[in-house]
Amino acid sequence: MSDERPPTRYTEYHPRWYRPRVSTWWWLARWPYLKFILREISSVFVAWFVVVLLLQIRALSRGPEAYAAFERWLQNPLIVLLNLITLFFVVFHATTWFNLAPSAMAIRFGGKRVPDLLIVGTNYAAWAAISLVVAWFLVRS
Amino acid sequence: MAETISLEVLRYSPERDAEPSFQTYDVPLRKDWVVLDALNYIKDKVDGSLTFRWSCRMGICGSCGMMVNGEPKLTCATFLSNYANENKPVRVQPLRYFPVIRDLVVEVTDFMTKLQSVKPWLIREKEKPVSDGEYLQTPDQLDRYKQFSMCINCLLCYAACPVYGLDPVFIGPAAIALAQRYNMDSRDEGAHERMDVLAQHEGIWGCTFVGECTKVCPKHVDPAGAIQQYKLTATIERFKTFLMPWAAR
Amino acid sequence: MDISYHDVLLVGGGGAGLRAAIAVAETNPNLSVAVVSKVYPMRSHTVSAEGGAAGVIKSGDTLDDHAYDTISGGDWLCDQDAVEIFVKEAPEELLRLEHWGCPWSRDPDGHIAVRAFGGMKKMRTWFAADKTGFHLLHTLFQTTLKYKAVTRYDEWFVTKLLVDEGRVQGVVALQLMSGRIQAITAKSVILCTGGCGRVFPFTTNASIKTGDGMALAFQAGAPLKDMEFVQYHPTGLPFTGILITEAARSEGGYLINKDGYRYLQDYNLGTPTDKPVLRNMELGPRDRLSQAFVKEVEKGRTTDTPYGPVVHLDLRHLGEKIINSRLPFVRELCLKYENIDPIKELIPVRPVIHYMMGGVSTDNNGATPLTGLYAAGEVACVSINGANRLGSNSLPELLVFGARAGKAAALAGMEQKPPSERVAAQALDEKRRLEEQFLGKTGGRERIATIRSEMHQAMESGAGIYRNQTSLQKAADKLRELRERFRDIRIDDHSLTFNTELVAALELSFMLEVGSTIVESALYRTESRGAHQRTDFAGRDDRNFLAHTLIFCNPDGSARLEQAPVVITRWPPGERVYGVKSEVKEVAAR
Amino acid sequence: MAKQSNEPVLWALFSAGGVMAAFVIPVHLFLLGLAFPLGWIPAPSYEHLLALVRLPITRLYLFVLCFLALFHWAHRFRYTLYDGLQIKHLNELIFVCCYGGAIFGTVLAGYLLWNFR
Ligand SMILES: Cc1cc2nc3c(=O)[nH]c(=O)nc-3n(C[C@H](O)[C@H](O)[C@H](O)COP(=O)(O)OP(=O)(O)OC[C@H]3O[C@@H](n4cnc5c(N)ncnc54)[C@H](O)[C@@H]3O)c2cc1C
Ligand code: SF4
Ligand code: F3S
Ligand code: FES
Repeated sequence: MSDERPPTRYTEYHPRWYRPRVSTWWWLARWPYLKFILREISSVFVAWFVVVLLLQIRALSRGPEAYAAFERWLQNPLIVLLNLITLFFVVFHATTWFNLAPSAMAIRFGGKRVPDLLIVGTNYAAWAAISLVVAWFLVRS
Repeated sequence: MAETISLEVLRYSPERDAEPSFQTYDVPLRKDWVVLDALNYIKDKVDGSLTFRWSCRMGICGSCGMMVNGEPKLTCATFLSNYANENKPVRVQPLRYFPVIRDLVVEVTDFMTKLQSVKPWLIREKEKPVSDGEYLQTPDQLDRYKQFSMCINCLLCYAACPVYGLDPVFIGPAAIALAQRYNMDSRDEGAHERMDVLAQHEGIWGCTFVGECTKVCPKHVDPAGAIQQYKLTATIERFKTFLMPWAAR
Repeated sequence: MDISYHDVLLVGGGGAGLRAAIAVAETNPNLSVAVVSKVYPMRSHTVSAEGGAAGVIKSGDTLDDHAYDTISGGDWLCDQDAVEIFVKEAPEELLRLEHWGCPWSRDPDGHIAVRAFGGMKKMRTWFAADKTGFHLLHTLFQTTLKYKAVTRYDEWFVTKLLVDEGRVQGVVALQLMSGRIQAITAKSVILCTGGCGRVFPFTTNASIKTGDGMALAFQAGAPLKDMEFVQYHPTGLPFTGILITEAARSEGGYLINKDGYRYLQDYNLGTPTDKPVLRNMELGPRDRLSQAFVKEVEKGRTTDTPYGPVVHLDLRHLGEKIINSRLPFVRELCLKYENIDPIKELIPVRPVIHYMMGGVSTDNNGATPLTGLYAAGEVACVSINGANRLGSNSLPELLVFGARAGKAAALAGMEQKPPSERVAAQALDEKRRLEEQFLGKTGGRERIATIRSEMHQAMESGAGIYRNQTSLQKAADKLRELRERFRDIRIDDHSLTFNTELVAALELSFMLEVGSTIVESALYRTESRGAHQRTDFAGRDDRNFLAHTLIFCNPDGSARLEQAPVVITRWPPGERVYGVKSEVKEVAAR
Repeated sequence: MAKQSNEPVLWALFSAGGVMAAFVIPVHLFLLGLAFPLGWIPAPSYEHLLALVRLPITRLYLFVLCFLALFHWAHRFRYTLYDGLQIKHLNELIFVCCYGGAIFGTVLAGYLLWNFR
């Protein structure tokens, strides 16, 4: 079949339809939608984390005083609060990401689809392990 | 259980109304009644002009999809008694995001055109004559696409997908899942042809993995999964043609 | 008035219609094919078939075996030449469907898997899990999407066949979305409108199965054949008509009346045992079980529900484990569509109408005696089903004869001249009739639903599982009265947009017509054969009734009945081992 | 052949960033943003950190983390703006701001880490 085939022909005549408009606030209408938008918003906090990280690196490269100032800045209650929220969002990101993994990637083994729970479980286990490794490097002083 | 239950049904007649409005009906509440039975009761006994689609009443023809209390549902598989204790009328509306023709009937030719655009049929480079028997396919191979072949085209997933609502050019969950149903079929050789349609912004890239399509699907098709998996395939293909331009078609 | 022109026009987008459309397109790609359907094609009733489709493919099975099973199952009322064509072409058609992508269930080595089925002595039923009809219909529908020649008229309701100079020239149809009424003309018209289960109150059939095509053909002058043969299934859910498979009984379910008594023991069906025994009690043949139900109603031992009398299927003693592992689909259907949990509750069941053996009389190419008119699928009677259809023969039938009718119409279509002028005038008349009788009609006192339910009543009590002269005559009179009252129906809905009330009214008029032909044919056949059981004429009477019943519509609207010979080739009529053997196989299937 | 869109590349970066962000950012953030400043866990000394970051492998890791996380943000945020605010008509502007931002951040990270003494 060729590509330029016309779509199925329909009669042109039709009555007036009612076309509801989607509200700008559609994502407030249902909890799953709100959850979705929150999940997407988590990316902003991911970006914020990068900002903090870059500030840390800059402070490190500028010497101990600069770094001490950076550490004080981190103790600013507003920043702490912001980071608390950020933590909530990045954890939210991580859990939604792992929970959706089986759907996004149908892994097959020996002809059968690997059960969702196993994939999710593996992800969480890896998350724990990686977190420990990172912490081990950082906490050792 | 109360004797009756109220239904708040959206009414719209293009000839009469500028805007839709709700009409409330009281119907008997029976344990084995689904929302569709209530609508039929109204049509038969109270108001013959109430308009909706239905046919099989066993969840397979896909024609009775509506919004029940804001959720896309097959009305032949949604019991009234589930709503009996909420002390407010059950709200029945036409499927969201589609133009309304009348009352609970929505316009779906848009989907029909999209379905056709993804070439949901088996594409072979060379047909084998029927006299040579079947194309072999093991149960495992069948299993790879079976889930995606269960779609009854009820369009609940479209009514759940905000991306479709915001941007109706989006090909949408069911059509992409059906394309994927053929792509994953061991007998099919048309994946490249379909890629042209699917690997576009209106195709898979428009989807932001809201995931509601999968949650409302009454047949467990998992269109969200189909789309994500296809994104991966399309990406791999893209890198292949980038790294090995000579291997491109 | 608008008129559109096509070469071949299909009324109906179910399995038969779509298969025929492809056949036309493949026979001659230059022809323009129109598929007119009152619902989107993939909503057609073929979608709900579960069990499977019979076709000889495995070694050890032969075409003759399939033919014999079909013929004996049909109580020797099948045309044997048609059956031979059918069994030969069924496997080819099923394979073709495989080549189009149908997800047939497979053996581990990748070959098609088959299962056993009621009335079939060998395993030859192809299946796609428990959703065979669904997969078959969607495969066909999606395949038609690739043919340029096919124009679809989705959600157009055909109200009349246009006949001029003794030839069918097209149809008048109503577009639901816009209310537009127009003529769609064609050189040949193929009716694929499915059955008429909705003439009866309790049926597995979807709401769209209202016998439209049968009535259309009948009114246009084509005869209907063997209309008295209507198939019952003994265990359907009363309200929804959802089918509960035999498997529920073969796993050990009991049928009990309102006293909790396993009543089948009173009807020569053996003695109750705890474990299921083949050919005993609940595993007796379908017709005997249905008949026993009627007797129980007469004795007043059934339970009354808002939907009429029922008996109960008791699975509770099987326990959760067996039910979940062996009968998951039964449980799912009960839970999802009836709000009943068979683990804890009794399932109300009763015999329900399942299938129409009779239909528009056709030859082996789907051609009716009326030039230019063809029919295929459940609407047609070729006939391969005789007095009783075997499970899983209907799906292959609609493929085989859909394809044949499509091909024949495509070849015939090339030779004929375009429709005459008078056709347009006729179409205009029909448009006026619809406007006057329905859309513009005010006043009127009869509710559609009332007439419909009185019709149901009349059909069930007059032409149900058992019939006799008195009951049938009463039904006939009632139907006559209802047709009179139908003229005075009240229409609430005068809108042009998606007027489903108009559709319901038209469907009701078709059903009243078809109902009458069923009753008249049943009156005419004074014997008992297959699904047609007369209490006043028990027993088969081959001397007078080894023949098809044809019913014609006289110009004044009355009916005329005739007999037509049954084609016997190689299998002379024999004793039908009724039910016993078939049930044995069926049990083995699950 | 369809026009070769960039979407697969952007999506691949988004996904890789998503994986990276999911696995490592929570622990980083917990330690850096909460546990250390609030003294729940003794913060590492300046010297320890300096030594750690001086390792080329650490710097590579940090660079990849910033790069992917930023592209993850850019892609997701772009679509959030499309859908959440229905401002698809500003398509080009959003596109430039999001990915431009990510590129800027990545270059900045590269500059800082490359010149780290
Ligand atoms: C629950 C159930 C299970 C079954 N299981 C099996 C099984 O396992 N195996 C088997 O072989 N058979 C089975 N059958 C029987 C089989 O499914 C049907 O006989 C068959 O599907 C009929 O197909 P069809 O194409 O003739 O008609 P349908 O599929 O009913 O299609 C009719 C078409 O005609 C159109 N139409 C009707 N009237 C009009 C009009 N006035 N204007 C325009 N269009 C119109 C409709 O829109 C529809 O498209 C089963 C039946 C039921 C009810
Ligand atoms: S994917 Fe599911 S929800 Fe969407 S149309 Fe198909 S069956 Fe319905
Ligand atoms: S809801 Fe919509 S955005 Fe994608 S995952 Fe489903 S199609
Ligand atoms: S009526 Fe067929 S799916 Fe509900």
